[in-house]
Amino acid sequence: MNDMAQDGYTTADGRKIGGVLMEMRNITLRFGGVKAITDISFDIREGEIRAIIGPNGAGKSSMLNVISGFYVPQEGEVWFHGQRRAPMKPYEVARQGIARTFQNIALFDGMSVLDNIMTGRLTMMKTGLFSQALWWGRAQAEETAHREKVERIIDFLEIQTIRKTPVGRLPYGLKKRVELARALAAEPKLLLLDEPMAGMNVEEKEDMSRFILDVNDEFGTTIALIEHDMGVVMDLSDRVVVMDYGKKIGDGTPDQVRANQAVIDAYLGVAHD
Amino acid sequence: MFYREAGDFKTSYPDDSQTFPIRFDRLGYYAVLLLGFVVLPFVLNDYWTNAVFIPFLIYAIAALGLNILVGYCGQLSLGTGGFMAVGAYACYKLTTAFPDINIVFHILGAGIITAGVGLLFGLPSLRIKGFYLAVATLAAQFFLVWLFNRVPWFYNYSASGQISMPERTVFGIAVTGAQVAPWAGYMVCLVFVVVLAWMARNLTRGATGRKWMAIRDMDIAAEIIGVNPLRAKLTAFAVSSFYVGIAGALFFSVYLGAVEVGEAFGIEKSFAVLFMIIIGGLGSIFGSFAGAAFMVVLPVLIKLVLVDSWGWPTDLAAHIRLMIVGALIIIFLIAEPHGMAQLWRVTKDKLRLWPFPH
Amino acid sequence: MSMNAGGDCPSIPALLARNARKYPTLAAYREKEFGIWQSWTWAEAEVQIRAMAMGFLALGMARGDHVAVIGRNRPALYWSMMAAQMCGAVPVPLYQEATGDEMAYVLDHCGARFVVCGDQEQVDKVIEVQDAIKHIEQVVYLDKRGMRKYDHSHMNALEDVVAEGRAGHHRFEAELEARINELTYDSTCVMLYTSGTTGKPKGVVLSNRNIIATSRASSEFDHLRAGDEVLAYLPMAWVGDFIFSIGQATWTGFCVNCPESPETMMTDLREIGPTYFFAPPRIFETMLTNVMIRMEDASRLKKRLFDHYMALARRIGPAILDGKPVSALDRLRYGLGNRLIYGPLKNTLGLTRVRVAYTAGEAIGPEIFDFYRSLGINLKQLYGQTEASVFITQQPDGQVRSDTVGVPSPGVELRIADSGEVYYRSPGTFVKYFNNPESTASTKDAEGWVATGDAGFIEEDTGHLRIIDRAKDVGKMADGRLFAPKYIENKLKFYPNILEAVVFGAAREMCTAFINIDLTAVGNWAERSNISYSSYQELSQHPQVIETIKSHVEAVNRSVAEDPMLSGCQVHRFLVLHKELDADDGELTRTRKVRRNTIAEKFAELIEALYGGVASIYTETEVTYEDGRKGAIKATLTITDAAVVPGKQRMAAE
Amino acid sequence: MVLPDQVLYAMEAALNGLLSGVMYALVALGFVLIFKASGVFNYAQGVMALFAALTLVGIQQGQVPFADVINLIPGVEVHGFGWTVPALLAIVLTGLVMIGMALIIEALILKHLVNQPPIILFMATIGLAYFLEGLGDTMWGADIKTMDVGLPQGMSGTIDTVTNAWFGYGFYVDQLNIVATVVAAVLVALLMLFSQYSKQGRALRAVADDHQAALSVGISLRFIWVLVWSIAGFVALVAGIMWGARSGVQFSLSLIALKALPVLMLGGFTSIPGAIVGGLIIGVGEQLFEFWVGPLVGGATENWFAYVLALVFLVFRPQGLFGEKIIERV
Repeated sequence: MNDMAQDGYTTADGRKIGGVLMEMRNITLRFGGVKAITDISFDIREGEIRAIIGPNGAGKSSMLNVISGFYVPQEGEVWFHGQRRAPMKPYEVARQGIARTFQNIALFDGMSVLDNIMTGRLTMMKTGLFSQALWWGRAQAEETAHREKVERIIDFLEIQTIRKTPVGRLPYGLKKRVELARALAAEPKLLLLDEPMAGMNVEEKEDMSRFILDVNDEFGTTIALIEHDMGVVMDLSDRVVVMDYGKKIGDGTPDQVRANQAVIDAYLGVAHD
Repeated sequence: MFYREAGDFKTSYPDDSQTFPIRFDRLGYYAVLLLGFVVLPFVLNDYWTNAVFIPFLIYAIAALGLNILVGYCGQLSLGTGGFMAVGAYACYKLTTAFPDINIVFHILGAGIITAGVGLLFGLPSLRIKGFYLAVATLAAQFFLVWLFNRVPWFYNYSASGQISMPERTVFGIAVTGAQVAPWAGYMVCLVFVVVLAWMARNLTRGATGRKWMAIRDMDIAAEIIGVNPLRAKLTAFAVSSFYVGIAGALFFSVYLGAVEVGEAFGIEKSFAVLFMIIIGGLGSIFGSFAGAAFMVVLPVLIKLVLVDSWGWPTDLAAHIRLMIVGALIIIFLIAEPHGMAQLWRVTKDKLRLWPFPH
Repeated sequence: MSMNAGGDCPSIPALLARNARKYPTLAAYREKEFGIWQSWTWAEAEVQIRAMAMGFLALGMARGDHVAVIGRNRPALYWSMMAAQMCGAVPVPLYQEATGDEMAYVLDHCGARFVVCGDQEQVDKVIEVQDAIKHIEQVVYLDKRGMRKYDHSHMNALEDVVAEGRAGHHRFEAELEARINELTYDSTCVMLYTSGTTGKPKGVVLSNRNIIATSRASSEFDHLRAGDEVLAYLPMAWVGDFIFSIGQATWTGFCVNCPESPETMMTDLREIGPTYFFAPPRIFETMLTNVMIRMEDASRLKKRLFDHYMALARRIGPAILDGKPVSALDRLRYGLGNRLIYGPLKNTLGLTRVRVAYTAGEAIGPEIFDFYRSLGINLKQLYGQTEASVFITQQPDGQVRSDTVGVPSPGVELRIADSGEVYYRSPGTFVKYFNNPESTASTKDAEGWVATGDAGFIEEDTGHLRIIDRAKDVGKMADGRLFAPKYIENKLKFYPNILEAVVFGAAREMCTAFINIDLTAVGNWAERSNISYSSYQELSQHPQVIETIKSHVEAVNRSVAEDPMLSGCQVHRFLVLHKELDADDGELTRTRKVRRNTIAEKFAELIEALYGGVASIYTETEVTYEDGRKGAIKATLTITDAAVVPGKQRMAAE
Repeated sequence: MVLPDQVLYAMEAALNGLLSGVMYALVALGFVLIFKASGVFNYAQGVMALFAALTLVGIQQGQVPFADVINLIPGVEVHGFGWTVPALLAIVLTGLVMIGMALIIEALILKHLVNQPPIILFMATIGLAYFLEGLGDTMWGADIKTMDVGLPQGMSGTIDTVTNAWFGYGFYVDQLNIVATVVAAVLVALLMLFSQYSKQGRALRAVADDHQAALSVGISLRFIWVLVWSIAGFVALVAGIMWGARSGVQFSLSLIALKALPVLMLGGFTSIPGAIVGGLIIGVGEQLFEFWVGPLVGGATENWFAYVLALVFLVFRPQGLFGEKIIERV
């Protein structure tokens, strides 16, 4: 993307995109002998919506797992906030301000929607075990403060009516939304969405797209999402990385990518997408 | 049917997230407290206090503890008996070492010591999961019991190998020892139960509880949203053991008075407490109480019927009792795998909707 | 009427100030938001509103400006109306679901300089018409969601306005005081547009005297007091909501609760459990229908209990409510029923705490009315209109009946013209129609008598007023017999299966009717008797459905035949409409009153068929979908003959 | 060849440990079978052994079942049928009883607990354990019984002479252990053959590998469950005979189940070879530990050694000896 100044660019709809927030440098990931990702580099900039697309099995999920620190690549460097990220545990990554959703929903079925979303703020809850046990002053004040934040998100994603329902009982589409809420609750610097539209009907997809755009618009959250349904992504994202068989075959604005022959071939190669 | 919730609205988050959000429930709760503190001590006779209420209260504490570990954090443990033993012996050692300090502190101390031991045996939980962990906790069970059996220091080199509780007083009233008034023991247990239950509720509804439940429901997701699995599990082990330890201490000091570790804190204890939380309901404070009540009252009832009223020989009655308990447990698991807490929830919802079916 | 209707408080802002002094810590407004009931005491509310007013001053709000307020019931919007009043401006609440051109007309007609919108949706509507209407200078919105991209050169978020006002209060305090003190009984309090069953809406100008006097009288009539709770969920543009949520609220100092959203209204109602409650008949109807539907799948025991005790309640409930003598045994049984059924029922409906409940707007079905009263809910009827600041007649406790609308409210004089039309005169009588002297003249005569446009009569023995129908709708049939369609329609609508009915027959030899089935009730019935249907249209034409409707029609005919005056109005032929009558298609008013003429024109061919004697007719109708798209539905409608009773015929009395 | 005594004693201990390890393996086998096929962690395995032993003895000695209960009826006084049943027949009859029990368990318990979380099933088996324990005592009385099915007892002369010849020190090895070892070995062999070559055996393995798939190809889960529980019952019977013959038929017999658990942890809940190897390791391990460390800490270390060993082992290899590595995915 050297055609773009280091200090960001301005999108078609006039949003200012900042400097580099996260950078992947020559990432290679192997499972045993199998190469899931081969020497991939790209960057994600402050405030942009960045998509990683590709046919099934292109290694998108692996890439997302690398970003979220769940997999540690054998080769390559992950740079976040201008610092090289040492290999660290997933929960440490989360504390750096990276939140994510999962392709096959990973909510806590035993808890209510509200509690699920509250878990998104666990990293910010500081009161000790003892004062929690007594529920005096600090603990309760903290709980209330975070509840207020969470309620704003519940309102934002329009899930007020299911606030106290156990997530186990929710339909798929709503679960996805609750998961997004949980991720947002963490007020992440970088939000990772793993196939946010997977298995949704058209209407649900429209809703979800709207929410993603609103999130980026209202909170200025940087978003990286992976999706194999090209259509949706192209409307949503500012820049797109295209992967196929673990290699990067394209990177640029939706239009640039659409024009990219390699991409076209890859997608023609998998007609069902 | 009895619920009148119209006009019972919340204007603040603390109100909204309180333990009994519905006025009616709140009143019921206060009523029970009143009953327990003011009425029962005067009406209870010694038999019922010793045979039912004191053990119920103590088991309730143990069940709370185990429920925190199993029901909330999803770590199956079969070592409860062993941890209760730790509580008992810690209490014994403390109170014999520092006779002048109030017994209440010894009991708390016993809890803290047990928490430490629990922490230790919790360490493997990071790598070992499910039944493997359950069996691993048996290591604690057997090792600890063996330890207290074999190392005379623990029982102060007493000839019998038993430990027996000397008399200790609270506000000048004897609560342990030979001539203790049952109601005194009852009151001590009651205070502990109420405070501990209240603390358990606070922990489980707050950040800590959410960490535990997150680990229970999906540990990988939990870690990715920023929960440190080891810390979460270890706190669960520690807190749980703290409760179990206190239960053990009370069991020894207030209830039995004298203990031979093998029979008082054998593996049967572990199972008994496990049953309480399964039958009562995993992940439910109320369930812990319901289960404890069930497992305490049931044998007493059976004995009352078979021996006292039908005059069967005691040993036969004992065998039959085993069968009935076993059968009831199975029946219960089949009828309501989610335990009494679930039954309670369902009934309550029905009552709230009355006369409508849904 | 007393000159100092409001004691020493000549205006709403004055009353607000009084409440802030009198009940500083009492809850004045609540709104369900972010999962809890956000609350403001009178003191807090006053501070907020004053800040808002100063913010308006900062935006250059002038005396006499019209401030349009569009949105669902929210405290901040009520405050914006009061803030406008403080500035000497006139609040003009509009129906939020009004379509673009409806809104355009009103905005244009009142010449609003300021528009306060609830959210983005409303703002968009205003922007749509803004190029056409030049005089809109400032748009203020409440909900910031999605507004960031808009051009804010003439647009502000309400909270910013308030902040501005707070910041600049040194500059504006004095000016604001001055403006508030200028307000008198005769300065305008609010302007409300009547949806008007015919023609363009008219702007009814109501003075402080109108509002305060009526609020005071009606509050005293029902002993409303501080500490009462109301749920504000009816359109803010409707005079009733203004009287309840602003007039009576500020007068008595009771608390106004706003639901989280229209969808959650029922839950919120249940949570709040108001002590003073108003609802149009259709709401009570839906509630009852839901109760019955839910009871359908109750266990046999429960159902038996329910039926048993409801029967008991119907027998003695109203008597107990009216304090009439009831045997001790019955009282005991009723008490038991109250524990087992009535109490829980009221609780689930959220009416447990109701001390006074009113219904009005149209006639309510006797059994619906009695159902609620038998539960021990003090449901009463009132008769009123915008021009009267609502209250014309209302039912005093203890003399409540479903077929009258009560005795004249305190301070109201009644007169029945020879034509049968009802006239009134009262302190609530409106000042004028805005920019419309001729209709003002035609409605309100020199002595201040106002024509209600309704025909009715006063019962000699009780002095209660009974309404027959809209005066202009009460017509003559071909043979000169009295034709009162509304009367029949209401009787028909009393059946849960029938949502709407339109009866024709003016200058005809017989009466015929269009029927709208109630999808909830009928659909549920279909489910139970497992009748499958793919669409409203198919269901509406199902033979069994039509058969049921026929039985209802004939029942009505029989009862109508009882009344010699109206026996001519029996329905000979009817058809069940293939679409629901809809305000978006102009068939109903925004308050869901039937637009008879519109319908008559739109469905002319169907009417012809009714009188033409054919057995069925094919038709195509244009409909407007919720997103505003238009489409057509085709259907073949069955036309059914209903048995009529040869009533004791005689010419209508004149 | 002359070795220092300590070594000799150690070897003797090890040998005995080896032999009792086989016993552990035998019980562990019962667990593994059921766990593999039905995912049930059957805590009742030990009690089943006790129950089997009691029944066997009862039948052999012609006891009247539920005598104590019957005797409650005033005027009734039964003690025994007064006959004795030949061991082999008694064993067969007991076998049938165990199969019958498997049927009842499936019909009354398992059938109603399908798709319940494992912990619930586990609890149910503990309930079952209580029930069987009570039932056994009620049927046959709680008094300690001696089991005599004609197994050779006492010190094995051959070993003694042989070892004496080699090391000049005769190892003490109980013949019973040797027999047990042989029997266990045979049993294992049979089970292997059964699961390899019989139709039911293959079905069983299929279910163990993949429930859904197995069901979809029309294998009846219920049949499988009855099958494994019967086999487990049979294994229990054998274990019961051995342990019963060794140390009398009494409640403590049911505790051998607890012995088997660490074996399972070592070997993995789903691995038959694991159960065997694990059994041997633990058998030898605890004997040697007791031999060397026991005296220093007051003995009876076998109560817990096995567990601690397994625990430590698991911390370093969570999937057990033969389990395959667990890969976590999102």
